[in-house]
Amino acid sequence: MNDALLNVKDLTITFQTERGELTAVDHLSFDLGRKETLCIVGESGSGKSVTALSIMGLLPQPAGRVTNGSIRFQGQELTGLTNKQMQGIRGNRISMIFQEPMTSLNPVYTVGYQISEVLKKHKGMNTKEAMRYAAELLERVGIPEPGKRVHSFPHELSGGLRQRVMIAMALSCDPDILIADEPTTALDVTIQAQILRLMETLKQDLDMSIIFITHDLGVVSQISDRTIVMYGGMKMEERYADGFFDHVQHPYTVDLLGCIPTSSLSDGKLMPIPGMIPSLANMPGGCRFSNRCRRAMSACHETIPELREIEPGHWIACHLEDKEAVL
Amino acid sequence: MLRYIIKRVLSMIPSLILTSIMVFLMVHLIPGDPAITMLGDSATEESIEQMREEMGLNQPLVNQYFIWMGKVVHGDLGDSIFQNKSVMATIADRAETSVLLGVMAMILIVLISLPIGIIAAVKVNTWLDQGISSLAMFLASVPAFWLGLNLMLLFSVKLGWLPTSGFPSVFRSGDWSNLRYLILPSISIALPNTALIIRMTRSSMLDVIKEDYVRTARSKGLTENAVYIKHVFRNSLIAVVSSLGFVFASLISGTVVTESVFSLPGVGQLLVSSIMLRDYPVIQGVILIIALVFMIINLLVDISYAKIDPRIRYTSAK
Amino acid sequence: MTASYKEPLIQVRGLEKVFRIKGGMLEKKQNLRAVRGVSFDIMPQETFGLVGESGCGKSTTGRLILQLLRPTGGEVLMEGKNLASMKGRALKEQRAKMQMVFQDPYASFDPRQNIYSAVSEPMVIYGLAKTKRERREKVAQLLADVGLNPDAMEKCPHEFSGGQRQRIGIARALALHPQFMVLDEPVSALDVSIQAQVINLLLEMKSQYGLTYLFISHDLSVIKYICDRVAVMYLGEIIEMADKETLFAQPLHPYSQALLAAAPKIGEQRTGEVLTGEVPSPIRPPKGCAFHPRCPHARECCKQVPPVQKLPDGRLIACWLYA
Amino acid sequence: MKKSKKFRFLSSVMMAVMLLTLMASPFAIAAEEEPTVLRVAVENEPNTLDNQVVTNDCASTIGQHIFETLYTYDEDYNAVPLLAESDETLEDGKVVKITLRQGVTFHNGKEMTAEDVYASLTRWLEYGSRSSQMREYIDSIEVEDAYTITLNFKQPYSPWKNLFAFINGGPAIYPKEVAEAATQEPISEDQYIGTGPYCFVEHEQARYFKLEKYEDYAARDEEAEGLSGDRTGQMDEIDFIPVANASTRINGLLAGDYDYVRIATSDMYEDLSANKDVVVSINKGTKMPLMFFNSKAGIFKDNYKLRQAVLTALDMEEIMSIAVGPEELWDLNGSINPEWNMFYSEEGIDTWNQADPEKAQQMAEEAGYQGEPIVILINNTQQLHVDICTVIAQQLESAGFNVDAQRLDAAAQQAKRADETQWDIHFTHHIFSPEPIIYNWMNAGYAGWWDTEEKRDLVSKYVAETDPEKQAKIWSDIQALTYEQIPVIKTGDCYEFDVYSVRLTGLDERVPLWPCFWRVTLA
Amino acid sequence: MFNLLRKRKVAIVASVFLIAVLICGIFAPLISTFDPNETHGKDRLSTINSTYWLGTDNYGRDIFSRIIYGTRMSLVGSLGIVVFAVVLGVLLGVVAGYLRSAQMVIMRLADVLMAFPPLLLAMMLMAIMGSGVFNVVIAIGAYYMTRMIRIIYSLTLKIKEETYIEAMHAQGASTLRIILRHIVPNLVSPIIVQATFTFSSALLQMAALDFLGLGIPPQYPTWGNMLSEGSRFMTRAPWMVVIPGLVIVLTVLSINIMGDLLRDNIDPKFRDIVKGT
Repeated sequence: MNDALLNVKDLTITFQTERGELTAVDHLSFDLGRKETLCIVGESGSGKSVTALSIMGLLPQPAGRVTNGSIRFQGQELTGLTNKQMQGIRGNRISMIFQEPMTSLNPVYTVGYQISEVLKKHKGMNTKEAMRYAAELLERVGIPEPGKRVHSFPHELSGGLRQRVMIAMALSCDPDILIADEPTTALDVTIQAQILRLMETLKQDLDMSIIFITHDLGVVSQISDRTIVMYGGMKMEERYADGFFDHVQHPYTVDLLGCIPTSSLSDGKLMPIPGMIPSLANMPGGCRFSNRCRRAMSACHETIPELREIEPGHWIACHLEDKEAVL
Repeated sequence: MLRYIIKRVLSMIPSLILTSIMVFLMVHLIPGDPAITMLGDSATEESIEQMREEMGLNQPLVNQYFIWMGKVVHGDLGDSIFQNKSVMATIADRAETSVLLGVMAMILIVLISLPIGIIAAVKVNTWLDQGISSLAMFLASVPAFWLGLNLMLLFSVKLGWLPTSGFPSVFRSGDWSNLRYLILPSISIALPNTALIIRMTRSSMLDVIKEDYVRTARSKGLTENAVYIKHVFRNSLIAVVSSLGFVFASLISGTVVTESVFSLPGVGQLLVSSIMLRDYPVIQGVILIIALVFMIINLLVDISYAKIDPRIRYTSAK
Repeated sequence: MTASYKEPLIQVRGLEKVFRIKGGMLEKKQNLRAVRGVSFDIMPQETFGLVGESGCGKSTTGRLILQLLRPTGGEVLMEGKNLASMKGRALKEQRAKMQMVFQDPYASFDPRQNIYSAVSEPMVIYGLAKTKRERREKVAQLLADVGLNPDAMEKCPHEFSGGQRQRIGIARALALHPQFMVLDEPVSALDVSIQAQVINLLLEMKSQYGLTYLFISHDLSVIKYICDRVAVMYLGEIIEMADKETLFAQPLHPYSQALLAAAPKIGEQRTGEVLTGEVPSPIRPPKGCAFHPRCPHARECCKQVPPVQKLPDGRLIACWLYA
Repeated sequence: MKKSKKFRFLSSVMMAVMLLTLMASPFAIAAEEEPTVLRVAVENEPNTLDNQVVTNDCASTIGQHIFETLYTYDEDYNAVPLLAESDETLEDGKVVKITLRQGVTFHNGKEMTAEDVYASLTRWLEYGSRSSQMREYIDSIEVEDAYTITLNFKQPYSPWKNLFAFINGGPAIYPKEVAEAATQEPISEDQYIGTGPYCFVEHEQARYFKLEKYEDYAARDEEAEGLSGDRTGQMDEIDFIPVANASTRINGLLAGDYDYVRIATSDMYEDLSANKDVVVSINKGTKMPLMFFNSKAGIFKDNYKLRQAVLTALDMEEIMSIAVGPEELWDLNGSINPEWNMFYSEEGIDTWNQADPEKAQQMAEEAGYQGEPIVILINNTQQLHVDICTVIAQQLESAGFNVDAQRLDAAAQQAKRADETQWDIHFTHHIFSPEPIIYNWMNAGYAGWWDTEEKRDLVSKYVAETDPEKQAKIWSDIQALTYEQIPVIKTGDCYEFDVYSVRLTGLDERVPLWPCFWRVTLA
Repeated sequence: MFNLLRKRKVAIVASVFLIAVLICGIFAPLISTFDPNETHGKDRLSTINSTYWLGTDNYGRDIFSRIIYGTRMSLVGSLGIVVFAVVLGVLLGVVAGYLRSAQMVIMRLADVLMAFPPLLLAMMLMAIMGSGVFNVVIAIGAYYMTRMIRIIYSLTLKIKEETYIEAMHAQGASTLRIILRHIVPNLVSPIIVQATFTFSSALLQMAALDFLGLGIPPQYPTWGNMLSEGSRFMTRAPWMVVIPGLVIVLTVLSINIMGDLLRDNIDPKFRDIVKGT
């Protein structure tokens, strides 16, 4: 997809710590097309959030650095830009919402003011115009009595309403890409359903694509057009959404599905994945999942498996050849 | 808001009563009394005894306390033994100096320490940050009299820009240029106290920088300046304001050394001289006023919290 | 495991808890009624599930049973004895029989203590093991039970991952060989692959030591996997209570239905309509059925308090639809 | 990262404030007909100028410009008439008739008459600081006529003239209505009505005492010299400004804020004498640091040998050189009065300044001293006392004495001093007094309570003697007795010094006890 | 601890300096060249020379020995103040934090004491009991005790809400046991940080009191006494005030640097409370 909105090639991100340089993301590549929802799924420490932050150029300074690879957005290379130039893009062309609605809004300013900040910066509106447009945005994300709510403070709103404010803020400049880093993880199930429904409708109405980061496979099946599974900072598997859960090949994805209880009465005993989530400091050699993989072979411990396209639109990084061996 | 203020003011009363008892006891425990200091070195024992009788110092302490408190309750702090005017008047004469000195020092403290504190936080763990912190700590440990005398030597004696000492009243003479008398004293008070505020600003900003909403602010594409001032500094204001309140309160009574070096007619100097003279009503009056001012400043600081941080004004039902 | 006909281990009758919270600087004190009359029984060796969204009072209920919070109304009977009226020594004796595992693995341990003293402290408090050697053996045994290497005793909490700490929490809870354990969202803070390990461990411990669980969670699939009977709570009240099979096969209360519908299922793309609105404030709960403002089937009568009925299939429900 | 907007804005405000105040200062426009003002920085702020009942030096410095006494002192400190015209002694000293000058007016315009003098003397005798001795000898005072007054003594009392000339704690003359109303408490500021060359205008606490020239001052016609003669004021106004810190006073003089500075610290002497913009003027009156021994209780009671042991141990040269410093500011002088004074005597001063710790230790043992702690009370507001006592403590320790030096503030020291069980030695100083009989240790009621048979009859002989030569002889016997019974030990004579701007003229070469500014003009 | 030091080089210098000061304090008699109180009249106010390494003061006493001995009294004084403030502060702070009933009284007392400037307290105590180390410790200690009470009070409130405290309740631990074994040990690191800052400002307050003649009696050489004596000879013998002033500044600077280092590494939860004021 050469007309891709965003293509990331061999992205490697490292962190400077007392225990030396740790690699959080290792040669990650993916593309993002127009009006597409790409889901990046993985457990904690898999590097999914770090990837999102690197796209926005918000890696924690001075520790985090993109050591190689490129992030091209509409043909423009982002990794080389200065902070000043990135500020022109953040909130304007690419915007982001975060996991903790409780702490993501500044407690001392009204929600209206915090939205108007983006409008004043990128759209050059004056305060009155910005506040009026902010109220419209609040209405568009489904907040009741937007005229009144625009003047209320974050602590006066529930978690769900605050996440809607974050979405309104992110959409204020009609961005091309919305990065959502586990936006519903901290919310109750019913509120999560409302927010997911809202994001789907917004994606239809606006010409916008979404990078949705989550650890919940249920959410993936709800909204994803294409899904990437990450583990230990590397891409394990990537596939389009249609029939995703019946056709996954990679042992990690399969085992992951095996240890998640579902709410249907029929599923059998849980099959947990042995061992612990690898920390960045002591990552196993070769395939990152080799030390916990039921079907690990000697090759898995030595070399990092190449990414192979086993069927159009479906890649996996695993040494296992034929399909049967996997199931 | 009014209900809260009334509640706080009512809660001040027990504290003030406790302070008055402590002060009264301590003052009367000090050896020597106004009769001695009034009649001086060569006075004979009987004349001193006679004077004590006249001053009513021989009555039991408890009676003296209730006589004094009786008047205080009606707002009359009694009369100074040595200056034949009321304690309130003596304090009023001196309050002008201390308040003006305090305000000028605070202005300097705020102008110097807030920007430097912000820079130290923004450039944390760089040589600039450590330089600023060490300089701040250095200023905090310079003895006040040494700073005062050296400033006086340089600016008054050698350069002759500013007067060395004394402070003619500004309100009475209406001549605002008299403030020049307070420039050197306020600098020598301000510098040691800037250290406290610089450190406070730096550490509270460092805490706020790690908050999620700062990352949100950056993700909105705001410039680093806007993020630091509008979002980070604005949120660390509470800690800064509380320490500013604390410093201002300590200024009112804590500037004795500087007042003695620049011979300023301040409250601190009045306190020291009335202790030397054992002018009981003045000592008790000054300490009560200092305690009252201290509590009022604390109240003002707390009220300002509501303005600074809406969460404190009222919590939502959630 | 259907309920055996023995005496219920825990009986909760009309449990209430009201917190007097101070509003902001300006508001006067207000009453937050976190638990508004909750009643249920827990049979021996049963895993009773309490499910509901945040703010529904499920954690508070768990703490009220253990008397970590003193109830302002109703009573809690354990083996027939009312815990609410117990004091001092008697309460302490009773505490040995009921323990708790907490949600946040990082906060449930004193950062200053190593694992040995953390797990052995209950023994010291109740004087179970006299000598140090005896205590070390018991701790080693407990750590092995929960699948940890015994020489982890010397380490401090910060040297362990979330999953390992939750295992240590379970070991600590088992130290006094309790009969009953309250598990307050024990796996919510863990990653999926680790979650499964801990769930299986809990099930093993239950069978090995014949424990009775009160399992509190907001995650319906975990509740479905681990519990025998389930109660759904909304704004401090139980609105529906039934065996796992009957409830998950066919939830009747509109809120239970909405809850089940809202949870995203792996492999399915739900398109049904979504429950609107927010959970109301517990300070001024809506009159009658607390759910009526958001309930699609709400009727005029819903403004009165719905009766609690026992349906033929053994289910309890508080809803006018079935009155 | 460019400077944050907020910082730029704040620093520019700060600069503006500083510039604004700087601009305003140096350009106060001098009006043509500006009254001449003399600014005198004094060392502390007296709480009253009622010289009759207080002995504060500063109260006398300021007070002598407002109030006058019947007599005053010439350059050699002989009593000369001031308000008095003449006096004659009758019935061999038991009756003294004083005639007053006529046409002398108080600041309120009322002419001074014998009535005023009578009321002032009566009030002074009753409550005066230094009148206790004279009160025993005086029988009555009568007003002969409008301008003559008679003193009747029970026995001849010669020191009356010196006492009438010593304003510090002495009989300043107040108007009748003020003196009669006055009790032991000092008179209030609105009653400061005297006959002096300047009248009291205003006292602003901790800021200044303002005095204004008294236009129709009745001056004497003799040539002005020291405190005596014509005291007509030259400057229109004198401001006495209390500045507690010595360095601040000196800095103020150097920076032109003050014209005259009282009492600079000894260590500044060399630098200031080298400075050509200022004149250093040493005080003619000596200042005697004194150790008072407790004669009522404790180890020194009736134990003259032990006191002599203490005297033997002290090395006065080291004490004075350390505590004072520059030679010009102190003399090694065992005699109570300085050399140039008629009461100078060599009696008993051979035992002074022996500086012999071994002998002292041996004498102390003979006197029965077994190392009990000797409590010395020190007033820590007087830096000279602290310095001297530090060296004395060190010297006595090396002579085997066990010293407990207690530093207290003035009031606490004086209170503790009143209780004889609390101390053995208390330290203070005495300024030179032309009339030696009023020195504190001569007064039995003063702490130390020296009251022996020999002393009483020598004193009565002294006061009865009218002939100066004979009186001086009796005084040297008293000095001999002082060195025998040692009520006090003097560590030497030291001199304070004042500093003033070269633009001042009309000041004496040496400061006469309390500086007088009526002859001063500012160039 | 060492990797903390490596991180900030200036901290290494500070700790070396503090160790040197400590050694001088302990082995004062060995290091100092003269008896600190021994006056040499003739060598009065001499500048730095071979016999008197740092010159002499107005009494002719050797400044170098007085600085060394001064270390002892200054450190003892400051330590006394810190111990007084910490012990009472922690005791009252924890009690106020844990028992609702006691909270009102103790915090009210803290407010009242807070209004008493240490200078005034020292003046009164000295006048009542005469000058001595003991009343200096109480005068300044009382002031810092109130600060410590406030900090411990808010820390206790914060720790009380921790989950592991609730776990202790669940295990039937008594209130006393919880306080002694779980609350106080967790207060140790914030106390250490606050103690370092109290130590440095106590040193300064003592110097200020000595300057006003209200501090430790002059027989015991302290940096404060030397500073106040030096103040009278600033023009004539500047080294008399510069040397003790410098020693005080460097010591306070090093202590604060160590304090900052410790505070930046304590548990982040407490950092916003222990601001090191």
